[in-house]
Amino acid sequence: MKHPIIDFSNKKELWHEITNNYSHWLSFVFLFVVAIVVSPAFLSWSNLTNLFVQGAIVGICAMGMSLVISAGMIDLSTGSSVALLSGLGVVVLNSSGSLLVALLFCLVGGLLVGTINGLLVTKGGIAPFIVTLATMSAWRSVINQLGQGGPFTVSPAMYQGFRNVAAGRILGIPHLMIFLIIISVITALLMSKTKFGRYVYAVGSNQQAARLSGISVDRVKALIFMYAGTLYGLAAFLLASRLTSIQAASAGSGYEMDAIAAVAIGGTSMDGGKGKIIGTFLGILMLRIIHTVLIMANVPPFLNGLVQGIIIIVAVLAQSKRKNK
Amino acid sequence: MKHPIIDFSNKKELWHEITNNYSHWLSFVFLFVVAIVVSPAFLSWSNLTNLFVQGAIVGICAMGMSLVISAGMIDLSTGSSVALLSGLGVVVLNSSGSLLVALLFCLVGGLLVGTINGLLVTKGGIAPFIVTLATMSAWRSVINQLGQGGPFTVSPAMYQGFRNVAAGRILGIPHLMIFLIIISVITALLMSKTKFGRYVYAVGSNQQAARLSGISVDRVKALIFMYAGTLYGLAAFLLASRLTSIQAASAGSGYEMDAIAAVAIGGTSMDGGKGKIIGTFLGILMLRIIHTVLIMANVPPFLNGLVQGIIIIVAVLAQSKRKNK
Amino acid sequence: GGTKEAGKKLIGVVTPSADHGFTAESIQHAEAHVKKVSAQYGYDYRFMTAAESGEQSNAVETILGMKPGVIVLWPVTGDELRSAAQSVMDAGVPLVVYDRFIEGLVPNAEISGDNVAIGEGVGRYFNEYFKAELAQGKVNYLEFKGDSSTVPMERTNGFLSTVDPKFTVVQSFVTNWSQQTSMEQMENYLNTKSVAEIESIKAIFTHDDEIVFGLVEALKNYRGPAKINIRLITGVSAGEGFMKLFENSGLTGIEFMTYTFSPSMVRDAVDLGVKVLQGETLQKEYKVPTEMIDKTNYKAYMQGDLYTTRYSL
Amino acid sequence: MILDMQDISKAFGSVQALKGVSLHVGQGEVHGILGENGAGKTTLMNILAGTFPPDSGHIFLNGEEVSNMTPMKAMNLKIRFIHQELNLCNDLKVYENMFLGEELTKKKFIVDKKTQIQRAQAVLDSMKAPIDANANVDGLETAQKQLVEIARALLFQSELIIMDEPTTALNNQEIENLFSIMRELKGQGVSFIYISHKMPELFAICDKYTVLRDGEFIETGRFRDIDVHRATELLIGKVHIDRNIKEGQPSFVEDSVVMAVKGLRGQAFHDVTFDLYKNEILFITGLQGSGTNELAMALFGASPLTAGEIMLHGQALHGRTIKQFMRNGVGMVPRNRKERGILPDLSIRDNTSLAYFTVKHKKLFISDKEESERFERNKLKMDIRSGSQSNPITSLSGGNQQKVIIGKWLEIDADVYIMDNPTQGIDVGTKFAIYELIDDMAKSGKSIIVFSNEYPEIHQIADRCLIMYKGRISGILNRTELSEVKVMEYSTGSIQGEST
Ligand SMILES: Nc1ncnc2c1ncn2[C@@H]1O[C@H](COP(=O)(O)OP(=O)(O)OP(=O)(O)O)[C@@H](O)[C@H]1O
Ligand SMILES: Nc1ncnc2c1ncn2[C@@H]1O[C@H](COP(=O)(O)OP(=O)(O)OP(=O)(O)O)[C@@H](O)[C@H]1O
Ligand SMILES: [Mg+2]
Ligand SMILES: [Mg+2]
Repeated sequence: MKHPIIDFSNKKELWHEITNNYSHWLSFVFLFVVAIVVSPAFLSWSNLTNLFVQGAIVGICAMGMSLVISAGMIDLSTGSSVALLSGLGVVVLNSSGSLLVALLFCLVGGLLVGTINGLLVTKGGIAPFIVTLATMSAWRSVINQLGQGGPFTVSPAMYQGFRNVAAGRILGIPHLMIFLIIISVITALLMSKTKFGRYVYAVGSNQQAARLSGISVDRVKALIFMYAGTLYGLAAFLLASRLTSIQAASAGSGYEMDAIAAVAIGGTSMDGGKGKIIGTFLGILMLRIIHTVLIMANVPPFLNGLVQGIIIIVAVLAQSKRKNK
Repeated sequence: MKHPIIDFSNKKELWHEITNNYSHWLSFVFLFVVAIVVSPAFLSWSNLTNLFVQGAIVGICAMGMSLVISAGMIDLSTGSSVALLSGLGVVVLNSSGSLLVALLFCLVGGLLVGTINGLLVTKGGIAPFIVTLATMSAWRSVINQLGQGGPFTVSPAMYQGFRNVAAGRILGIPHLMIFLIIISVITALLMSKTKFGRYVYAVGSNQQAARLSGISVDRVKALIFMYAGTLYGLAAFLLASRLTSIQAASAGSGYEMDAIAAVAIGGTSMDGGKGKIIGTFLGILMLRIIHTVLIMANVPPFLNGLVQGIIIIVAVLAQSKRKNK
Repeated sequence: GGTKEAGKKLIGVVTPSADHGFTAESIQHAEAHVKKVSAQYGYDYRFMTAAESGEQSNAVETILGMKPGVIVLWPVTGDELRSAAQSVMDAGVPLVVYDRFIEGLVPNAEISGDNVAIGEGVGRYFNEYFKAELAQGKVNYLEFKGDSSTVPMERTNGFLSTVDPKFTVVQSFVTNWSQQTSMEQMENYLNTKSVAEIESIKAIFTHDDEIVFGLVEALKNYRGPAKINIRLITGVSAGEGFMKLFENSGLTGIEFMTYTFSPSMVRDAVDLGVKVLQGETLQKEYKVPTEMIDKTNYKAYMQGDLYTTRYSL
Repeated sequence: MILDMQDISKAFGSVQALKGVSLHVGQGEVHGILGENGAGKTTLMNILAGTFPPDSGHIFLNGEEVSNMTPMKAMNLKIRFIHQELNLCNDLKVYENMFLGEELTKKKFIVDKKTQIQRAQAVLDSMKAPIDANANVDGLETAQKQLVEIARALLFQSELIIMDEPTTALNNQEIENLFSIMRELKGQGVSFIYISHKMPELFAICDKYTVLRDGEFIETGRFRDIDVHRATELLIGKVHIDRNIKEGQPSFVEDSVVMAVKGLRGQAFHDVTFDLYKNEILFITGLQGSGTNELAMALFGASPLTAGEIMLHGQALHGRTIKQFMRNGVGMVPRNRKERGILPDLSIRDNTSLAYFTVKHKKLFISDKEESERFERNKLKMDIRSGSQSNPITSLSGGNQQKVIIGKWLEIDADVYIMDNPTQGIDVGTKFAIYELIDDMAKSGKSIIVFSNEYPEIHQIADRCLIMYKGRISGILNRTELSEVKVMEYSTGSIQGEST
């Protein structure tokens, strides 16, 4: 099972403590150093902020994914949900002419999308993997059908103002970076300071015991998907602003895998019950660092996947020595 | 003396028993009937055998996936492993000129690929999701690099003979159908009749209990990935024969999701510990029936994903009422 | 009903599934067209998309089981469909192959846009455009590929066959046809390469309009120390969005060029299928001509048939 | 088998669980290990059975030193270990669990299912355990699971059987059945190590004892040389005064009905009707299959009802969720700690706070300070032996985990407590403290329903005892009428009908 008898016995205790609780920091520092070695240009302000900017949209999704995984579930519908919401978001934006209406639409739409996942998992009693595999396929299909192959393009009237949401800066700090940080902080507080956070871990740890503690396991699961969905809505809004044109067939594709990878290399166990939001945050940055290194080092394009796979394994390996006996 | 715990006195009990243990049959029959209603031509011998032929390659992968999932793990590297092995398999075939050498190469290569997953999961202590996410990315990259964009094409000298492996028939029964049935029977026997099968379920059900019973959990996990890998090797060989040319970028892509979906709609719990091989077998056929229905009913192409998602949910929903409380 | 209706001839169409703009738009055209002609001539039709060759072979076989009068096949990748295509031919069913050809197989007809010609055209355009610089020495450019299938290969090979050897590719990216990917790749490039290296880039060769959109966004977002010396970015497709770049790209000093490669071409492939059903014999090969579009001729192009058909749906 | 463990030490981080402990067990001997919660009993056994290695020390079997013990090796050496916590694969069948890791095979690979079922059933029958060897384990109740764990150890010829609190969920009859099998095996030369916090059991079955305190070896000797009183003093390390809590006390039970249960019916029980009064401690007891297990869950809204009503302060609760039960003032300490009680990934502190969060916590944020104080309060009250409160709860000994769980429920300050086997795994000294605690709770206006099969416990604090037989109430005894014999008679169905 997932709770082997852990033996904290030997003298390396402190080291163990570090590798257990701060191992994602180790991986992060390791990658950071690699990046600097590959190219000192990595350290420029513009590049560092760029890591956040590029990580923001998937990162916001990954915050939702953190909750999902901490509760021992999974969500494969991330990318398709984002595509659906941002495509429709553009339509709403163009027709309403209001950024606020479009934002609200995306958030409420995301809530709805999350609710559907949540209901199928709880009321339907279907495994999250299957539910979200199905909704992944369904939402992509819906937005393709609505777009009929063409892109959803922000109208010229809205273009400048809308583009500025994602591309703009305040005091030199990119908006997207601010969005990512705010959502991360909110999620971190939610998970570490509220009882809802405890419920999430409790459900991921032992559902039966959670239920007998008065926790409505179904409600917690549904709320998790709703939170995640709402974040996907925000991500969709930002994606639309960043690209200003949403191609139904490909927008957001693969986001779920990036989000899951970020959560996992951030040190959250895929079995649920544990998980650190700061880890996910670092995880997102690590993924971005990997991408940047690939480009800086001019890795042959076809080999990117191999190098990326190896780096992920190494990063996680650094964290996982503890587990086995 | 026996003390039956389950008492069939109640009529509902029997129904419960059926929906618990044979629910995948219910879903199967349901889909089968839908298909016949959509088109009576569905019942032709050629169409029925076609279901097996089309399901064979993913089906063989799904047999491996059944073990992986029954042990509470997951394998995302299926499609990429198949691509890697079949691309290289074609190279070996062309240069050796021998079907047997190519087959052996694929099988041994598959064993190796599985071993790598297995070692990373056991010795590395990394979650299967992450390991196989990484190897998924890595193998695709490797075969892309080797192919440099071009396909791996069976040489004209080998073409006819090799194509016949997948396309041929014995006494009117397609080879692929025979392969699928043989592998399914072997896997079913392995899981229901041997010690190893017990261990797979035990590891999926309660790892700690398995370990305390003297089972080497690591060895079981590694063997599972090795078995799965070998089956991917066989699938790769058959895919190469079926397509006679392997495009590195896309070959086998999405097989893991199809295999997982087959396992899941076949009634195997994603949590591990349970699982029926016959269920997976039916699951594969159900996926094929869904595809056939989509074509026969002329569902608009962009809506295929939606319809498929809905059918999967309905099929699994039929099986899952029991779960709550 | 699933079987073809009694007495009606059946036309089967199998295409890749929608994974980026071009395939998605094409599917729309293909379906709309096959629906229209079927109604017009009293045919029945079956249409199926698939993401990968195994699945596509399955679709071909399933339709073959319905005894169609013709199959129009747009392979995910050419050679992988050889075996399935051969089954079609062996069954005596006429076969029209669109866009991606199957080596060693001679179907009743092949029809495609001319990818090699596009590449060659872009190469010649580069030579002309940078005549002055070439006289001085080498010219650096970046390449953003579609993916690793045959279409991008043909475009790149065509390009390399005509472009002056003094053009030097500094770095090459695989975008998977994704606007977002190309945008992020370009952003990373701009943020991590030396000023000298960035300033040395004069042109960008891409395989698709969508890729260009990503690059434009990335360039707009760039606020680093390097001066952008890029003067030409090329795409393929010549869709609506690219026309807007001619109007106002938001970037100064950069010009754009693209080649027509219309998703509506697939209609021609369907029409060939119809001709088969009407008993006409087909040529072995059809090439849909492609046309260079730049700021000099785009307005005329937008009034033309090709463009209006493309956006007729 | 003759076992010699010499100078065994083991530390978990900063906690020194064992400090140079030695243990000698002779052939055909039943050796009891006594010690408070956290004394190191389980740790010593885990080392013996190879669950993890010692930091230092030696193990000799029949005079030969064994190093690098693993669970597999221990099994091959004919050592069996019945773990303190249930370790069954709930997805497998009973016989599959029993043979796990040691399947009987035909032709080397094929599992011989038929023989396995037969042999498993034979062992279960010899224990008089009403369990079908072919049943699914997840359908079994806690006591049955514990019997399966025991049966598993009896399946193969073994030479040393380690039993770490094997009887926490069992009733007297089942324990007696177990003892008779143990005596028989002992006659055949099998040695036993027996760990329990139930004194009568130790005196009934064990020949020798070894006492551990705070990880240290204290004393070894023969049970026939000591009495219960002495044994208790040895293990708690101080003077112990036996007394009955209720004796000489006036009854505090008031006339007002707090909870009224009428015609309750579930899968395993029928027509259960009783009233629970203010300040009352009501015990409910019954044999395996009498329905008490499910009734306990039903009284907390955790198991579905097919008929009947539960009224609390005149308000209907049946059909409500667990949380609503809690909101209305019902708390429950469940049995089967590992599966229903603890949240293994959560810290000791969070485990303590969880029930409080669901019903009492109203603020937006959780305060670390409050949580910390909450745990410290309970630690003191219940004598919890723990390292840092941010360690996972699985770092505690079984008994200490149980104390955390009791504390977790005390925190919600309910009017009615349902306690299902609340003292499972708790040591003698603390047990008494918990009886006092329950008594104090009753005095201060709470009503408590305790599900228990231990007569000494009933005798200590029961105001009334309700006995179940085959899913129905077969008798109700007031404190004055209580006797072990009567309880037994009602629970075996040899007398029917309610006195009062
Ligand atoms: N896995 C572990 N990690 C850290 N500390 C542990 C672990 N297991 C046990 N301990 C500590 O070792 C000490 C001895 O525990 P052990 O389980 O042996 O006690 P015990 O005598 O069996 O008690 P009980 O009667 O409550 O079962 C305790 O202080 C406990 O907290
Ligand atoms: N939800 C259920 N569905 C079907 N049968 C059940 C259910 N719960 C219990 N049973 C069966 O009913 C019988 C009595 O169950 P119960 O657990 O209530 O007995 P018990 O007297 O509480 O046992 P214990 O002595 O362990 O307390 C058992 O045979 C059990 O298997
Ligand atoms: Mg213990
Ligand atoms: Mg009971």
